[in-house]
Amino acid sequence: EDVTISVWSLDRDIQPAPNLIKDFNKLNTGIKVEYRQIQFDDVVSEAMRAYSTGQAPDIIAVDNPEHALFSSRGAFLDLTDMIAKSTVVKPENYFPGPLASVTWDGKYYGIPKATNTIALYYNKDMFKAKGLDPNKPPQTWDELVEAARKLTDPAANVYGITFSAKANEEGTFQFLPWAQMAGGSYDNINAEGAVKALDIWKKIIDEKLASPDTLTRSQWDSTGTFNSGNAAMAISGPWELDRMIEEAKFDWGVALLPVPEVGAERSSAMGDFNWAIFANTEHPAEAFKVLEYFVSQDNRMFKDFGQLPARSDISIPPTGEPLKDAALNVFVEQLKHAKPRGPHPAWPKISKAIQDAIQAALTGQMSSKEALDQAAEKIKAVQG
Amino acid sequence: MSDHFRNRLMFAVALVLAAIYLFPLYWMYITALKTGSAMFATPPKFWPSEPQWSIYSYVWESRNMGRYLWNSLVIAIGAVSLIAVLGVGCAYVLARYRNIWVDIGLFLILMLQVLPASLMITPIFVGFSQVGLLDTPRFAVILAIAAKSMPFFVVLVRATFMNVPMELEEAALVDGNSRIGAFFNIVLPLARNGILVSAILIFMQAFGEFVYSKSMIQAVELQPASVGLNTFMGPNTNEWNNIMAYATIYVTPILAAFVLLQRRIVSGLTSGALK
Amino acid sequence: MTLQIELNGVNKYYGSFHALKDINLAIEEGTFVALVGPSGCGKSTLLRSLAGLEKISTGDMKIAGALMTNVPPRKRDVAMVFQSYALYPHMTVEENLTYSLRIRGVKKAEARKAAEEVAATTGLSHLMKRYPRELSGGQRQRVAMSRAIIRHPKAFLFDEPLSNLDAALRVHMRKEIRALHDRLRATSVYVTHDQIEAMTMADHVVVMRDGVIEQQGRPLDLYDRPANKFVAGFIGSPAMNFIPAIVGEGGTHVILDFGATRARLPFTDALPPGTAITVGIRPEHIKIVADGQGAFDVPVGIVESTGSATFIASATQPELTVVETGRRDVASGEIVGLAIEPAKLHFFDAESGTRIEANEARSDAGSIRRLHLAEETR
Amino acid sequence: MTLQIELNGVNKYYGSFHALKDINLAIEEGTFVALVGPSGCGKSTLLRSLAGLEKISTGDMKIAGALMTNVPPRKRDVAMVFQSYALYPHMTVEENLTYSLRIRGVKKAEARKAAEEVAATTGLSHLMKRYPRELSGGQRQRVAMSRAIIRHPKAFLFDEPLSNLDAALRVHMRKEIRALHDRLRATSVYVTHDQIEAMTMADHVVVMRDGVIEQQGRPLDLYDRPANKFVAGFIGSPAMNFIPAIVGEGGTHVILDFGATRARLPFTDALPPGTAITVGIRPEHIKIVADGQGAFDVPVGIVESTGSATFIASATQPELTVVETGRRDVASGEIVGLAIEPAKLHFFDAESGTRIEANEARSDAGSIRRLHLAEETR
Amino acid sequence: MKRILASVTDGKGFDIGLVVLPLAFLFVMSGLPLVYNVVMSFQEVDMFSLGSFLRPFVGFKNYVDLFSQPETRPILFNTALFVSASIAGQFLIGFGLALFFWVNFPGASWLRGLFLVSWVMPGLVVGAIWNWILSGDFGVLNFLLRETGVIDGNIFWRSDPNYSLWAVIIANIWLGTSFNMILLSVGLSGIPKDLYEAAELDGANALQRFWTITLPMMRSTIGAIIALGLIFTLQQFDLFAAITSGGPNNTSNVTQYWAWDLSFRQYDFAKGATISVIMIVFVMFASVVYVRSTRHEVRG
Ligand SMILES: Nc1ncnc2c1ncn2[C@@H]1O[C@H](COP(=O)(O)OP(=O)(O)OP(=O)(O)O)[C@@H](O)[C@H]1O
Ligand SMILES: Nc1ncnc2c1ncn2[C@@H]1O[C@H](COP(=O)(O)OP(=O)(O)OP(=O)(O)O)[C@@H](O)[C@H]1O
Ligand SMILES: [Mg+2]
Ligand SMILES: [Mg+2]
Repeated sequence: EDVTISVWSLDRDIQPAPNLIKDFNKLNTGIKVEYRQIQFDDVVSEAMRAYSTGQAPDIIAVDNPEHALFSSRGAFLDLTDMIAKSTVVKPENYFPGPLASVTWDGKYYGIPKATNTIALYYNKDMFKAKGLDPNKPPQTWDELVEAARKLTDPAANVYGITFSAKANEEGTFQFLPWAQMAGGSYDNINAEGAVKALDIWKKIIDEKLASPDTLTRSQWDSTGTFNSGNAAMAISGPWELDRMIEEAKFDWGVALLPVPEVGAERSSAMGDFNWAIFANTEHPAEAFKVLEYFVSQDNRMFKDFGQLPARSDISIPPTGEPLKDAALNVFVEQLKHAKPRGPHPAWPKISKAIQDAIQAALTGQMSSKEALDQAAEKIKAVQG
Repeated sequence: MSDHFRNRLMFAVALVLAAIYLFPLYWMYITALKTGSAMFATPPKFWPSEPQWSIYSYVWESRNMGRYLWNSLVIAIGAVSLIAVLGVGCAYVLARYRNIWVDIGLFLILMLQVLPASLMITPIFVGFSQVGLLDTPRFAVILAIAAKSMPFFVVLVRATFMNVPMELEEAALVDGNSRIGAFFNIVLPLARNGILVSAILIFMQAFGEFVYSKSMIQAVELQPASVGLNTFMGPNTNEWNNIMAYATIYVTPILAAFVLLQRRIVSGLTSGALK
Repeated sequence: MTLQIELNGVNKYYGSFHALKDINLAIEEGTFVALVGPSGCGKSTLLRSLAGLEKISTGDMKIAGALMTNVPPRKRDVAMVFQSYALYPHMTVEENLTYSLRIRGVKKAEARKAAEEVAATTGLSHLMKRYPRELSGGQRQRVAMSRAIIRHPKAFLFDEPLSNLDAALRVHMRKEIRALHDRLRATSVYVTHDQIEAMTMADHVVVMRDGVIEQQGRPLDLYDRPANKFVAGFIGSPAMNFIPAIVGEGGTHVILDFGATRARLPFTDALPPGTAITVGIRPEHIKIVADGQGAFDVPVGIVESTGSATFIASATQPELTVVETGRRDVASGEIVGLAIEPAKLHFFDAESGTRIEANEARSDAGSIRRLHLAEETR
Repeated sequence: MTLQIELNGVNKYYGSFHALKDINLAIEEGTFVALVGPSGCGKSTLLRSLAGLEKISTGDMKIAGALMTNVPPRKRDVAMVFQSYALYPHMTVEENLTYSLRIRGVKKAEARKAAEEVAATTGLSHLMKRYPRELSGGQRQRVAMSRAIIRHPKAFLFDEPLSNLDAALRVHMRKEIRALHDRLRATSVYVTHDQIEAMTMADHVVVMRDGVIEQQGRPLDLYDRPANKFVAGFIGSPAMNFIPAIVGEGGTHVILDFGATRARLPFTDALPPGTAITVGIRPEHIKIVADGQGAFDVPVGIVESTGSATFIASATQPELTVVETGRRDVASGEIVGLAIEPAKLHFFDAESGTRIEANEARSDAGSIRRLHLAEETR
Repeated sequence: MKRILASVTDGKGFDIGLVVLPLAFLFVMSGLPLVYNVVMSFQEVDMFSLGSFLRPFVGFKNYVDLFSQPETRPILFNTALFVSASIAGQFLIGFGLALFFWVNFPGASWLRGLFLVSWVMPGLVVGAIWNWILSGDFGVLNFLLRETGVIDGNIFWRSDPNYSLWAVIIANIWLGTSFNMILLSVGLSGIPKDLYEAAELDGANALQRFWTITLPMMRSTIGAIIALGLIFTLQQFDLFAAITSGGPNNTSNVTQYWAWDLSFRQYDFAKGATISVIMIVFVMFASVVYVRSTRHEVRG
């Protein structure tokens, strides 16, 4: 009798999980894996509901900032010992950011599934047209603002830059790297540098270097305006590459996120999901075996599914698409500086405090300082 | 001004109004045909420069839409039937009497639908899982939708029953019918406008129901189209053109079907009944 | 014969409005009962209670000996014509007619045949496929009527079934209804405002006022011996003339009070002299005669002719109405004599309005002494 | 006087049904017109067209000289009593009554006073706070009536406004309506099935059949000289008796055809002998006399008495109806003589039914030769 | 037994059965979850204790916490504005359209049916489309307003704190208009024609007829529609999620979106439930108003 392991993730047919599971089931290891796709928006609530009624799956993929929510409460299985014994899963192979997101209290509660980050896309044609050097994208915040000013052309419906300051996780995702580069962090969000970062954002919005709709637009939609030629630069992640290759009718490039000043510490956001095993699984060993299989297939991650493995030991093979390869190089470089959000079990509330601050400042209802002070206070309250 | 001219004029105005109101529908149609980024272009394009006709077959096949639509249909028909069976009688009684119990009944019925589905799903999920209803997930969803939409149905259908003269029912009773018979033969046909339209509205709602379905139906083979639609939404990607194509495929036939059905809203159903 | 319908102390309240007051009624099987009374007196309410559509507040009602309190309408096997028709608007005339039959499982062909027969007698044959909204008022009423008479129920309840029909049709329908009643030996209760209908169709007339039964009995009995002024005035058209009067000295004559003038009518009954009474004279029992030839003289007021009859009103206070057959050539203002058949006089108590029974020994016909107007003063 | 209402070649179709056929009508200002005809003949349709509620299909209609084709109902300033009442169910009686006044901006107190006045004449005073659903049929009809007469419009349109009222109330209302009409000098069109109403209230009677105007004129003219058999039968109640007959040799007598038997009536007009005609005799123009004393003898059929009158039908084919005032003691089966006033006879073409004008030189009254039934054969 | 059976086919039993059955169903399916939410608002809810009622009782702590948050008051105000403006807009436009299509011109019934479209389009799609329509730069609304010369510069409907709530209201009015229109059409069709005829003869012009006949005769329909419209509007959060996410800076946040955000974004189920209780109170008030208004309905 086969052991049945159930796996929930948001991956759909052309993405890793269902395919890997299919391959795994073909191996006939005595473990049968069942797969359920869940919606991105509902991963956590579905998981919690299932967990509290005893219907949780054995394995689940959760977004990295929410990992701590489960691990801190013992809902995920502590994998430290199994990883120690494993010949497949080796913590040292992973980028530090992703690895940190599965760690809680010094123990591993999951395995990074994939990763991503954000960088600066820019429209080389527009750079040229405005007399900027297309091979020297802005390096610092000031240069970025300066470039944006030059590139902004209301008559042609062009904004200098586009990004997302939306009142949801995306806003935090985009802002946090800026704060971190300037010495801030989620538990020190009102650091001087963070205030400065927010001021820069505000300047960009106030001067209409970016669309005011930045406040309510997702990264995907924002980057859409870059693709359609209505923005000259965009801050976004590698998930855009395929669409951009297909739809952007101009020459573009990707640069590392500009830093506050030359030589400052780099930082970036870190996205994507981690694998975890629910603590109340009846077959922890078998579940781990499944995870080991997934990890063993990490090298197919990019080639077959276009996702970046969270591992530094796997190089990204060239795709034959020069623009894409160049961009990927930048992203891999950027990944080295990617930091997880948290980890903290109350991350959503922390994130909410940050979003509120961003929006309060950008709409001019508070100064950046006041807004971030207030956020810091809220975060402190959440941290207890 | 002749009737003919007036009719022409009214029709023209109606067309303009409809055009304004249907603009979002139009936008759905053409967005489906646009490339992913063209929809963000400033100024907006009212006709795509390179219509992507192939998108429909792509969406249909890639998502196995037939199955999704079938499930939606099963759920919607189930929910409408259940609601109609339970709700019509309830509405009828609430319209027939005028006393404190009716007030209480109406009040309860309104109150029982106050919470959004997103807040109801947790307790319902917990409850259903305990009694094992989740093993028949589509049925569970039908039950949940019925509970959610029945108050809507009851309140509206009650309003229609108010228009049916009591004397007609009495005449049927004297003619030898039972209450049940009179209800089916006389009252129901005369209230059909309201029932039909309410049922259409419920059907459409149930057809697109999303919150319950996505939580309770875990097997893809049983999921309805609304859940399928969301598979185009990723963590950082929203395939808008596919979403719109998908929505086009499922909205258009339903809309067409109900445009036909609601034409039966004829006025003066009871005219000529009474002196 | 068995008592078919029996009402004991029936009361009906609409909220605080007392619509039926202590109704006692016993109707034998096969009787044709006419229910008459002024508008709003409770006729329809009584009919609806009989049908089981209105719950009576107190009292009890038996049909064929069985208490009806909890018997639903359909088990009472009565057919009713609603005053408001209550046609099924979503059914054609034919469907309206056959509805009750179809419910009873009568076969389609049979039901259609029955409908055609009824429609032929009510003149609806060419309208069978119409919907009620496409009919004229009278046609609707005929559908309502036909819907009731297509059945063979234990009892018929008719609520003004002919009020919107023309005279010829009404005569025809009257005959049909009565014939149907006789054929089925069903008990019928028939509400009408038409005197002729009530008098000619019914075996038994019930007169109601304000929720109370004022009198009941055979039609001509009501006409000849109304129990009170109300019934006297209600039965017969044009209505009976009432004149306030006082019993004269010796109690053998009455003095009619026309306000400014008085008139004297001999009267052989022994009533206490000085009693205030009301004298009733039906219009058809007064004859216009030459000035000075009648019991007394009056000036003529309004004269109206319907062709077949002439209504002559006196210019007195109270007004007296006289009906003469055919055309009568009197002019307004003319002074005419009124001949009154003394045997046809009615006497009522001036206060209560109840009938004062004139004994058989009335003064002989023709012996009324001729009086001049204003001859006598009080 | 001006022509107030003028209809020229008006036609109305309901789909393919031809409801009004080439109606020509001219009504002078201030006239009270009674519109009569069998159920379904188009009376309501005509009224509704006058009110502007029904669009006429062809022809034109003028009110006060102005073409009404595109004038909406509310600009016509007419008040109408609907056959179906059309009370506002969401308004109390008082609100129903004052509605038209309030619409015109009449002050509240004033409107209420007007309502109270009207309600007093129609006996609705105690029902002012009720809703229509809480009224009896007759009360509803009175509300409908009151709602129309509270206004002072240019024209009144009444569609059977009294059909559900009792006799006394009807007489009262008749007077009120006529008085109102006279006071306002408004033009009134009044649909009724009641002969008495039509004959006594109207200045002008219009008789319709199947969408066609059969005859119009002063009430008694219609009674005395009906243009055809239809009008003759329709005006007067009970209806005129019709007997098929043939003009006898010499054209000076007619032979009545009772199927099995014949009867002979002398007739001085010079009509072509052998002409097939129909003889009409009104019931009130026949007198029952002793066997052998009348124009001819007949066996008695059904005898009905309303108290004030007795209807006696002969057991012949066709049946002859006789009305006698008061009670008449004849038994069914008895053989009686019928005395017929020859001056009151009507003659109609057997085929077309149109009136055959009897010239002045009719046979003198009383000279009708007595015949034994079956005395003559064809 | 026979009595009971008879009462079921002919008497009160029939009526009671018809009401009790669905009410029982509703109570189990909706009443219990309602109670669950109310109970939860007095408890400390751990995301992993969703499955049981036995959770630490904290009294009014959730309420106190909630009302001490600075955004609470503006959000409540936004909710009131959102609800009243949406209902007013939906109802007025819906009624206008219903009246328009009531005039029976050829094609009226077809075109009227097309208005059902807002009811059948999936929330996700509606949100996205309005998101584009209302977009500041490439939005069609701005485009049209600009082309017709109504505005000079773009209005950033979604992102300008002065407009953000109105952006959602506009979309929501569009969404709810069809519901109002189609049901009002049904209500209109139920009014007997002869009432209008009588009123017209009584001298009432179109406007007067509308006020004195149409409106009062449609009382039960209007009451039902507004009561339901209120509840729908109070449940509307797809549009918020799609168009503004409650932003910028909560200027377009409303209780229902906030409750959802708290429950499913911040996993603070107790607070979410607490807000829902506030909404329940609000709806309770509205329900009482509705039920009271049914007293004046006209029964045909
Ligand atoms: N909507 C309609 N469709 C078809 N036929 C109709 C319609 N309305 C009325 N009719 C027909 O038109 C004719 C005239 O109707 P109308 O109501 O004018 O009759 P009426 O003279 O008022 O009769 P009544 O005395 O019975 O009220 C009737 O035969 C009726 O059946
Ligand atoms: N629902 C009600 N609420 C209050 N009073 C009512 C109600 N229904 C009827 N009535 C009153 O009861 C009385 C009797 O009504 P009913 O209908 O029996 O009269 P009716 O004798 O049939 O009169 P009509 O000849 O006018 O039809 C009337 O005065 C009426 O106003
Ligand atoms: Mg009545
Ligand atoms: Mg009519």
